[in-house]
Amino acid sequence: MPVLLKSPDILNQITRLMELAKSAHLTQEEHAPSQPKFLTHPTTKTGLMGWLTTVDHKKIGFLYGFFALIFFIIGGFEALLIRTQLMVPNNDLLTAQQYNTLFTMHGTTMIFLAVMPLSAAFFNFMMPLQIGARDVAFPRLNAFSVWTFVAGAIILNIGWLGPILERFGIHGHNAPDGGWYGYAPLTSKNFSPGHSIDYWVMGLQLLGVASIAASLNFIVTIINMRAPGLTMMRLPVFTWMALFTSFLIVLSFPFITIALVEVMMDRNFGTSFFEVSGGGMPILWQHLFWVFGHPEVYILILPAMGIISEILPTFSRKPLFGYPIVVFSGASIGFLGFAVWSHHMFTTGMGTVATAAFALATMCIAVPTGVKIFNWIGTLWGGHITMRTPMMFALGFVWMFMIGGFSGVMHSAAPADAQQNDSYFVIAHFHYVLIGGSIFALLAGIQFWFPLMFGRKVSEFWGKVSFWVIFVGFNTTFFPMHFLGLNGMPRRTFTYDPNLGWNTANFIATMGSYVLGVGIVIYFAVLVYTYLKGEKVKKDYWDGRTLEWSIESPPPEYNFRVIPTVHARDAWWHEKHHREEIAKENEAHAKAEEAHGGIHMPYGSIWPFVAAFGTLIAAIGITALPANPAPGIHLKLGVCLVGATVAFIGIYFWSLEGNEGYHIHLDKDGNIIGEDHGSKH
Amino acid sequence: MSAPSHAVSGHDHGHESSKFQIYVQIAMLLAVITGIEIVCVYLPFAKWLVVTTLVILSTVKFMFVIFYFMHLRWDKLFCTILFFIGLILASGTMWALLTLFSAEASLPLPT
Amino acid sequence: MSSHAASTSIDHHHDPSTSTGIPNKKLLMWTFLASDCMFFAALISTHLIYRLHPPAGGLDPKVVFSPELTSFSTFILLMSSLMMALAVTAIQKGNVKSCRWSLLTTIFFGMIFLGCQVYEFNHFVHEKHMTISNSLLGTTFYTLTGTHGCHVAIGVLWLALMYVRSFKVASDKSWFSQQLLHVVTLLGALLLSLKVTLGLVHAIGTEATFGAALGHFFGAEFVFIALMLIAYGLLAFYFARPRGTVQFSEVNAIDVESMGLYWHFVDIVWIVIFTAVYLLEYL
Amino acid sequence: MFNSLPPLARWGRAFFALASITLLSGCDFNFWRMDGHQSTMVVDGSVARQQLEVFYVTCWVSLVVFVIVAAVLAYAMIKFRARNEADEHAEPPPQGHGNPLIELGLIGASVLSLVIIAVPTLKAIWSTYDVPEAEKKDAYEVTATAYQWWFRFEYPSEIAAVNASGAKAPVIAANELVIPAGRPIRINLRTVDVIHSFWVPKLAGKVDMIPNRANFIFVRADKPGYFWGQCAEFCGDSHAVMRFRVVALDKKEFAEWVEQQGQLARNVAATAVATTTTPQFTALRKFAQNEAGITDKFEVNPLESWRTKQLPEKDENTALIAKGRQLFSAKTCIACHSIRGHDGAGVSAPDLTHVGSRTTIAAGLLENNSQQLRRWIRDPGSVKPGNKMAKAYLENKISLNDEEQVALVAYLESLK
Ligand code: HEA
Ligand code: HEA
Ligand code: HEC
Ligand code: CUA
Ligand SMILES: [Cu+2]
Repeated sequence: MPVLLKSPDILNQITRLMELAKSAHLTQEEHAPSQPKFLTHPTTKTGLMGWLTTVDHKKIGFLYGFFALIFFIIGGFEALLIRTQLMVPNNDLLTAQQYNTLFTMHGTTMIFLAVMPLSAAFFNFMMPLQIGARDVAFPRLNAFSVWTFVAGAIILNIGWLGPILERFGIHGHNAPDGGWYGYAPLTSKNFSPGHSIDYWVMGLQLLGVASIAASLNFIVTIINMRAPGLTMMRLPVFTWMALFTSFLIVLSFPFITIALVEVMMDRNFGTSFFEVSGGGMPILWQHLFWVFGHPEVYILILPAMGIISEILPTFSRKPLFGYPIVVFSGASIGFLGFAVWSHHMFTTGMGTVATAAFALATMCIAVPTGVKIFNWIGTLWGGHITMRTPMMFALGFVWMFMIGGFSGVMHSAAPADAQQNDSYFVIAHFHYVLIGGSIFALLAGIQFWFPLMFGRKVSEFWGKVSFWVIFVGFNTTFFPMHFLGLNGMPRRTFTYDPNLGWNTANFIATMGSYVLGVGIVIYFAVLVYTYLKGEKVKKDYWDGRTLEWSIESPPPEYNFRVIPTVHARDAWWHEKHHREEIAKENEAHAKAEEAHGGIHMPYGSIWPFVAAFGTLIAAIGITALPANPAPGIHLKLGVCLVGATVAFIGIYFWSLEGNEGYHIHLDKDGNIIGEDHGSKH
Repeated sequence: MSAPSHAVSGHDHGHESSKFQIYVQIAMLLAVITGIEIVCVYLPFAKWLVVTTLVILSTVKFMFVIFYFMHLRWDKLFCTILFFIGLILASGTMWALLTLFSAEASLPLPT
Repeated sequence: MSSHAASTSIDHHHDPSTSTGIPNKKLLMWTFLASDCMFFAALISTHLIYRLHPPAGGLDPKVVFSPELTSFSTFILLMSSLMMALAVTAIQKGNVKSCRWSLLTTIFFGMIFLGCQVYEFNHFVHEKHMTISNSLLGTTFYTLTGTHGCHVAIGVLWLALMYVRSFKVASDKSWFSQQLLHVVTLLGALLLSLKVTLGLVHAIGTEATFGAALGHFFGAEFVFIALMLIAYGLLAFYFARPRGTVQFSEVNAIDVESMGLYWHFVDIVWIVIFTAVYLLEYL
Repeated sequence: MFNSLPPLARWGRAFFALASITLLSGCDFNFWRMDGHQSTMVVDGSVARQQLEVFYVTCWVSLVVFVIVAAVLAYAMIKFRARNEADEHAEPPPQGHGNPLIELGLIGASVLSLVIIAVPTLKAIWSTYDVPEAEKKDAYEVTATAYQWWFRFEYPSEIAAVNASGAKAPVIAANELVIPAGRPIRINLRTVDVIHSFWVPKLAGKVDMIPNRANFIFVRADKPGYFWGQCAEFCGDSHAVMRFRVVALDKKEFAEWVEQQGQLARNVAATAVATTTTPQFTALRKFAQNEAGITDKFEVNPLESWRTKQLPEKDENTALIAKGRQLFSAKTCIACHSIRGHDGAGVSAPDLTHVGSRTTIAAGLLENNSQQLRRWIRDPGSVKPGNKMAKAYLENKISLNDEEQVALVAYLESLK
């Protein structure tokens, strides 16, 4: 404050100073202890600091989306290398080691660094808007999740630096190469002596922490932060699926966390969880992994189904057919998903009874999934279907997912699966559900919500072109793989002989993947162009049905000028058809809110970032540093300790910071006319 | 498990002060059950009987802690449901795993 | 949330600012505990599976375990749960003093439990020759009980921070450094106590007579005892001295309650472990 | 059924037509015929046949359901499509919310279709699991043990002498499993390191070989034949090239084979001391990385190729063979390999007592001829990355010059 005195315009300054002193005095009394400098709330909203300290769910959603898309491209690039190697028999483009690394990283990247965070991006961005909330329940926890996710992604990929380290005489560093489900005992020190598996273990561990933290947040948000009148049975289906997905994450990730801890202990502390010499049973890993792994695949598809359940009604201009049943089937898919894990282990010799039980349980899942398909068709039935790009992708999803689902049912017949397991038939199955399913839906979602997120619209023509190229490329790539699998081609093979009848199909698949790649490039090129130069649009571009469309695009930081009151299932659609009453209601609420001191906004915070950064340091200590030679172990432990301390400091300061925020005041059109940082809460 | 506390509003913590008694009683009960459990183990009864008794007794302890110490009894039913989703899934998975590993096909190689 | 001030009454089972009336923090904690169930399900399954199919020539847990110690620490943990429950009721009534005492007792019991565990592990490793790597029993046992022990340790840390937090005085400019020192002193006192107690137990175990044990103990642990006493002195007379109205009241009940939920959960996990890991072995 | 291509796969064909001319020289068209050596659709074993039948059930049910659902979907997409601007901006359709009866009906129909799949599935789970009770007596037992990256086959019921002093043990072979045709075979599946999987698609689906687990598989070959197998669980660097063969023989031929395998390694008397003769050999041609090790000639009638392999080569260079035998000890091959009756008692590598009688080496990867044998022993690492033998070469500093390679090859080929 004394600085102000040096200012030339003395008179002006003195009055301001007095005002400031007054208000400072006031706040002093209200919640007195002055924060130490590092505990003052950051207020920057722009630039690097703005991003690092943000707690705004939309910005965090954007961060998730940004990283996810980058990793999608990376994972796709890895896939293209895989396909190129397999284009012709006995190809020598890649060595066995490189190839194994590529498919491991491709699978892990796509699942954990592309599809999951992309879903999380939509949960973050859209879910609070759909439930009429101004933020998630724990904004800083949300920031912690995204940064821990980034830390995990770094750890997972850091092994790519191996060849560079090699130049400096540092050996044993490599990107993970044990397959995305890393079966023990191949992951033991014995069979994978380098650091690659450590990167995989710790990377997944951090991603698990991030996912669980984020999901806890989503669960609380959906259950507790709904706008008045928004009962559970009025929730948009996407939000329902976000809820189920979060539950699946919270309940399934612990199993892989423990399994990974056990691998880590086997590798570093001489335990014998999966060490045969000490009596361990490697099969246990498979159970622990798939108890997580199967729910995981539903974690990948449920958000996609949620997106589809938003798009189809919007473009049919009709509510979702059989809403309660769709919701209920989502729940049963999630629940049944915990009872079928051993269908990935039909060939492990479980015995007849166990095999039969899991085969039947697996078949049961086709019923609730079928219900969804039927209800989507029911939604189209009698509608006014407008074929816009998002709708194209959504319909593409229904078709492709169905095919993938049917090959899933073929797997569930255990005796047939004995032939299909670990062959390209499985590869075909899961790419149909993962690309034809998850990715198509996510691409549809991006197209659908782009006008809302950025206030610009994607060119219909180029959108449709990208759809068709992707659609054709995708089918050309993966349809032949069914034949390859049935014709006996095993997966995870870097080379094959020309005499087995696989040449043609592989060649077609590779060509298809190039077309697919071109399609993806077109898709993203169009998005980037639209982001920069696209035509601006007003709010509610698609004539939407749910609350996110009731606000400006791009959404203001406070989301809703007035927290909406919900009267029916498709709240915004309802509002559009009952404009007057609702406008009146909203004005009343706006007044009430202003009387209470304006809109409460949470302050940003750097501490979640610091905490996540600490976990990164610790993880680097655990994974990258050698235990030998002699002083190694101390350095390793030291770095871990430093990381843990940094993480602890982050969390401690975050808790000291308190959860106060500031208030903003709006005029009638939603422009910010004032902010006050004085008051608590 | 519905919330009787709603009726009792404001500073009238009538039922709250009696909680002290409840808590102490339950703690004693838990200690006693633990004692019984320890004794049980040494009783010369059939194995299945002792195991069943132990499982039941621990479950009773478990339930007392979550419903009283953790207030589920006084909280919204939803909290109970929420926790039981995890609890049931966890016990179910554990049961399934133990059963799977007891199947003949899953026995480890004889050494 | 919690935009309503403390002046009006607080209903601790209902938070009007949320859709369900359950406070956000409580919901978060319950969801986390549901998740934690799965963590322990994985660990306990691993342990039991290997107990059902032990490798030939493995250690016999009957020889290794000692039921007395475990029963004792089980009892201690149950009592700590009681104190925790009392702490929550106290703060819900706005009784900060009583809450502090209950918290301290909970911390105390928690430390005893940890002490027992450290002693137990030490004993198993050195006397019973069961290490984490020399047998499958050791592998699964230490991992399971160790993970539980980590939960307890985190709980103790959290309790300690909460205890210190309850001294935050409104008008104090140096609250941050005060608080930091307070935390460090408290944790120091706890660790020193642990060290000293284990030293005493060790002395009693090695020396023939009680007198000799005491002599040995004071000789070996003199510095630590002194430091410990200083720390306790500081805690009792310096940090806990009255300094004005504290910023800790009924409003914070939800924080204490969430912490309590965590602590009780750690207790019920132990109930399961006690039966499944220890007792069943004695059949 | 696979002749009626979905339209998209036809697109694939178009692509193929465009580029195949330049890129694919030796391409064949059994992509649609699905009758490759590892086909699961054209099978020769009873277990594989049952599995195939289950597959057809699932396939047909799926296809029928798919066609129905897809037809309705397509109809809805076309019928209710907004055709023009006016359509798009027309009053929204009635906001109906669902129809419980339809829903229940569809759920019922789905359950019914699943039952159609479930019944044969359950039946086959039991019938493919193990040798049927009635045939247990007749069943033949073999033990297959997987190593990174090869297979060892042991015949517990065939006991034979393992050395000159007459000690007895079960017959052991590697990488080529010879079984009697027509009989049920129960193969015990073991592994010494990581998880592998035993898969001979034409005979049966796979069963994994898991450490500390006593798995087994039941197979039966309909008639004598030669089958391609492949490790089907990712097991490290060279998983892709961990292959093997199964040869099914009729009763008499099988007995002969067992008889021959029971013999100690064949002795070829040296007519002269090797050092004085200059060996005649063709130069080793250069092999590209990953180059196929199987020739077309071999393909024509593999079972016949196998039979020829059982007989000694025509003009054996006895001097060379003797030198090879020396080298086999001198170059420490014996540390890992054993040749019953000759030197060597190593157990960590394939038994080479009758290596000359196998059609392939290096776990089904290379045809067993002098070129490929030389390619292998010269630099095993270039054929199978990470392979233990290559590691031994590095550690024991083994290097073989041309002459030594040829001698060793001659020796190995003589081991019938
Ligand atoms: C998005 C992810 C996703 C989804 C949704 C699914 C859905 C299903 N999956 Fe899939 N699956 C994977 C991802 C997914 N899967 C992955 C990644 C793997 C491989 C992992 C690895 O090994 O690396 C895998 C592997 C896999 C296996 C193991 C194969 C093996 O390795 O041997 C099995 C076996 O049963 C299986 C079954 C199923 C079934 C029955 C469904 C069902 O949910 C499908 C249900 C849908 C339908 C059936 C279509 C619509 C329904 C109707 C129109 C109603 C009428 C239908 C009938 C009556 C049949 N999957
Ligand atoms: C959501 C998950 C997901 C997605 C989206 C994909 C997408 C793709 N995947 Fe797959 N895949 C898996 C999950 C996924 N995959 C998993 C889990 C495995 C198993 C791994 C394991 O066995 O451990 C697997 C395995 C796998 C294999 C088997 C490898 C093997 O077993 O040996 C193959 C082979 O064809 C393959 C191909 C592809 C292709 C061509 C795509 C394409 O759809 C990719 C499309 C995207 C692009 C093409 C990106 C576009 C970017 C660019 C064009 C920029 C490129 C720049 C240049 C060209 C310079 N994948
Ligand atoms: C580790 C010790 C080791 C040493 C030393 C060794 N080998 Fe091998 N050898 C192996 C292993 C392991 C294989 C199986 C490789 C595979 O197929 O994956 C093998 C395979 C072979 C095969 C193919 C066998 C078959 O049936 O597939 C031949 C032939 C062979 N070795 C010859 C030799 C000769 C000649 C030498 C000495 C110059 C030698 N080996 C030294 C380990 C060794
Ligand atoms: Cu062995 Cu793959
Ligand atoms: Cu699955």
